[in-house]
Amino acid sequence: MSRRDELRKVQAGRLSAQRAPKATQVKAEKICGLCSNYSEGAFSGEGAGSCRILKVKSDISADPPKYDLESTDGYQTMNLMDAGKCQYYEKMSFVDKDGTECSDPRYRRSMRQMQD
Amino acid sequence: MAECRECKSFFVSEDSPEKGDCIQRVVDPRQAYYRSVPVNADKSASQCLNFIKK
Amino acid sequence: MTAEAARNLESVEDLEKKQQWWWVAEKTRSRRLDYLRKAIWKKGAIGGLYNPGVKVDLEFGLLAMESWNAAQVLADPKVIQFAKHLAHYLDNKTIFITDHAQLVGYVGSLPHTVFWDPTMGEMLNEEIYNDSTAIPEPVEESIKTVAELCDFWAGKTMQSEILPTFDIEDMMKVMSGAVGWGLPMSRTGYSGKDYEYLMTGKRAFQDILDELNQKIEEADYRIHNETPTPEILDLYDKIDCWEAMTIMLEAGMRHAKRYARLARTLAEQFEADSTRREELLLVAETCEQVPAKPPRSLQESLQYDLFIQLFSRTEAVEGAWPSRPDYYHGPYYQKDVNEKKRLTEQAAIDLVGEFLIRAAEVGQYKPRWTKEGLQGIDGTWVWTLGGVNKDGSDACNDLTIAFMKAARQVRVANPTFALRWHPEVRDEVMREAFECIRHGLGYPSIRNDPVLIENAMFWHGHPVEEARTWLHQACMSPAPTTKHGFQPMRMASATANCAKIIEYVFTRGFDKTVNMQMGALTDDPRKFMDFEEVKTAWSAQMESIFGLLVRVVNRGRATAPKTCPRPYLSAISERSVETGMDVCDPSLSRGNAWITGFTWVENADSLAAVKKLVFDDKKYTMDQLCDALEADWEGHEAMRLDFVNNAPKWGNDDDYVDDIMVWCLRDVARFSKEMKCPSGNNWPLLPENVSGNIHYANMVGALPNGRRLGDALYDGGISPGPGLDKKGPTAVLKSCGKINHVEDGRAFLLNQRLSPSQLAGEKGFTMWKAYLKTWADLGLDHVQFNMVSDETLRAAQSDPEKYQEVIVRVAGYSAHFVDISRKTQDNIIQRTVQGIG
Amino acid sequence: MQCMECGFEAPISGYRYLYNARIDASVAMRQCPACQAWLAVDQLNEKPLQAVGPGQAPWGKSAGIENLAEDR
Repeated sequence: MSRRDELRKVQAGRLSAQRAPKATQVKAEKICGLCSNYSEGAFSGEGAGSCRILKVKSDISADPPKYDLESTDGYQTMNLMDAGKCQYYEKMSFVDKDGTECSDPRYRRSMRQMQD
Repeated sequence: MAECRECKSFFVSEDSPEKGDCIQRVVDPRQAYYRSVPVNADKSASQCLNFIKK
Repeated sequence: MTAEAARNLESVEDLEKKQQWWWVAEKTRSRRLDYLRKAIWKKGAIGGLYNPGVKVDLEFGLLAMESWNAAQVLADPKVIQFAKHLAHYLDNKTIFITDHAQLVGYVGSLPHTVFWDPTMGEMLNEEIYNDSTAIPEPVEESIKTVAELCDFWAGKTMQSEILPTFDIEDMMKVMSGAVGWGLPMSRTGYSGKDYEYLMTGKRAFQDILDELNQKIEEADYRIHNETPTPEILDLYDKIDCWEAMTIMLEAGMRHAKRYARLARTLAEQFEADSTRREELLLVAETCEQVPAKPPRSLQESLQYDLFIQLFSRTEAVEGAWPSRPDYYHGPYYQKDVNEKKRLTEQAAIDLVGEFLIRAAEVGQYKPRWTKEGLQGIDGTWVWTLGGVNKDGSDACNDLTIAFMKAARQVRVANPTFALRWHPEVRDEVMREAFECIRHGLGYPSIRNDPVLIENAMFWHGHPVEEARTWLHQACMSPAPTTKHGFQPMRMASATANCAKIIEYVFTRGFDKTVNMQMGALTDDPRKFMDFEEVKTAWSAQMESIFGLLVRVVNRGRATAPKTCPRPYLSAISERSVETGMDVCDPSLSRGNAWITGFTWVENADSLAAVKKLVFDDKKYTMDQLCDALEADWEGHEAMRLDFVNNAPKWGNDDDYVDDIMVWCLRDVARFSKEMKCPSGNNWPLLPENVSGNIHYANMVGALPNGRRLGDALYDGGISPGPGLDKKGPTAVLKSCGKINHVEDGRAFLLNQRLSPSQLAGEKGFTMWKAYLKTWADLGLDHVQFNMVSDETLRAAQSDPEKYQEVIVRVAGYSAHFVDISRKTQDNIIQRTVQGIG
Repeated sequence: MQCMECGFEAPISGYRYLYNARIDASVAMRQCPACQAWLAVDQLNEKPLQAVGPGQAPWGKSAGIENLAEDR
């Protein structure tokens, strides 16, 4: 995969992230937003982020999931992505839902769907 | 069926008798104001909670 | 007895002694102004959330969906279709008139709403869907509407339109949010205005409309009567552009007439009070006059300005409000108050105060990163006061003073002022400025007019008369108000998170927050043998980050006229009315771009620490430093303290680090002249922060200056690190004075905290003036002051209800202390309080 | 390290790092993951100093003498 192809995948991941969570409305038990390896995006509000472990060619929604640990750029995912099949999922012990402090991508999950 | 033109809050437009403004008094937790929304005179007012017959 | 009742018993003098200026203001302003001030729904966010009760406005989205569906049967050119959407909104939106108001108009539908334009971008739309507090009641139903709007506009927004026009690698880096802000499109950012065209009383909307219609007629004649040649080809687009402009101006005039009609109806059918009836009739008369015809009075002039701004904010999400209100409204004040005596001074101040309030209540839904970066305010409405006329003479007038008096009465955090200081400014004006600062407003900031005029000529080649018209395009950057000199859209994407430059030296360009290779793949820092190699890597990362941001903004500017035209802004700009080209077309502009440099000073302090402790003293190796930074200093606390306390820090008049700062700036200045904007002009750096230092705190990793991931970055511009400027105020000024404020960059923000008790009374004013003299002698271009004590700020933290009205200077703007996050509050308290005199 | 509010025990890294009290001191704010209290922590000795409530500022005064940095 060329660098441009990789980036296209990243972009697709980001843009599709804007559609999926709202459309399904069913929150899986294990989601990326509750994983300690997940970092919310710098813009954060739209609910996208990236994984510290998995790299760009990964696909945790595939069956079986594809894991890339070698590429440079991180795997782009989203707060509400179903991570049930991901072998690297690690439940966070502390999730910060306070929206009045400033973004801390490692802990912050201030979106409405994460409030319950 | 009630129409906006029959309501006390409806003020007909000088350009067209079929159009007008719905003017309502609103008091929110910080301020009081009058708000105005353009409406067609024949708009159904049957669902409107603020309808007051002229 | 309640606290309020107890306060009512206290005299103004007692409250003044206690420096509780907010209660002084409440007691001394008129009842009308007091009502209007308390009526404001504050639209700034605390951290990432809006204040309770503030709700997102769904009306624009619904009306736009309606007009979009209707438009699909027509084959209108894009620019005309867009103008029709906006016109449909202005014709059909909800309008309101607040009790006691004499100035009218709001960007949204109701006072407590923040305007949302879902045609702007999917990212913003999804954010609104995800918002945990701002969805209007009834929430379940509103969420469905928001979802419907998100679905409807998906794939049809500006964002969808522009994204494919960019290089994919660059756009992904920008969209990561790690080094720059937002999307480079001409409907988000800061719109300057051609005030010389619009606000000098020579013309208003109807005059422009007549001219446009004539242009259309002439072009139409040429198309149909000239021999067909390629020469007439561009006339088709021009006619479309002119026609879209006429649609906007006509809609604007109709919109004002709606207010006139409402005010007249209220006066005639609702209002029993005769004084209020007269006021409403005057509102009606005012809105019948402006914006169609030029204003005749101060009220009409302020109302005209308000309409101009609100229409522009309907067309675009504007994060700034470039304005020079005393200069353009001053003649009306002179006529009404001094010559014809139609208004008393107090009545005029009330009107001006209301004008500030109308601006303060404006709110457009901002994405989370903007809310965090501009905590407590909707945008940086930094209004420019004072300065010189085009011939160089003093431009201060009675309205300059009235604005500052009004500001102390209404005490809004936004808009704020910046005063163009020059050697001829009268003491009376400086005294008013000092009083505002002493009353804790944090504004006006003081700008060095001669330095900045020279700077504008140096960097962008503005002729001197044009340069002298300058106002603040946003917090800091000067931009003229002339036909070719004004900047129609400053895209905020060229706002660099500069601390990433030094961070990437140690990560070889990899960004650990967004997990992407962002910067240049520079050499392994563990192998650096001397400081020159560090500097080389720093230069490469600097060029990589700035180059990225400039590339995308250049591309955005070049494509803007086609991808997201601005028919309204074009209609009020001489260059577009004349040429029939979109106002953002780079060929029409002199070009005065700049890169805003957030989190800048960390670079100098970090480089100095590496030079001193690794290469000069050889106390640590690069390997050890890299290990410590990778561990975020965890387990290396003693070493971290060494890097903070035993390396020279900027702001102490120490050449060791000051020379590094100057080297960094000159290296950027070199690159600034190599990069060019689409108009062919330079891209200078402007270090300043707003509250980006807090927003980015969790995105910038450990640095050699001793900060860890999560620590607030320094408060911005060229301000020394909080608590690190230990040698007093003159040392700070001397460090800053080593920078050439004309040639080393576009402007340089300097925050200073002063003691309110030390500067009390006449003696305080004298001391402050002496301080400013040193500042001016050293050639600094900017300084702004916080003059609220630690004691008050801590009391406000523990009892926020009691201190709702305390205002602080954050960076290029002010905010109510209770409207900023705890971390931002602490960062302000950490700043050194300088004793002067 | 033990949280003085709820008794939770973990190494210092188990407490969420918030931000420094001031950059030139070995004091930082951390948050207890169990009770969410904000603690001022001595980073060097890895000991909690105090729970930090609204209006409390563990860093004391800003640079200079008596809260004022004079020219020197």
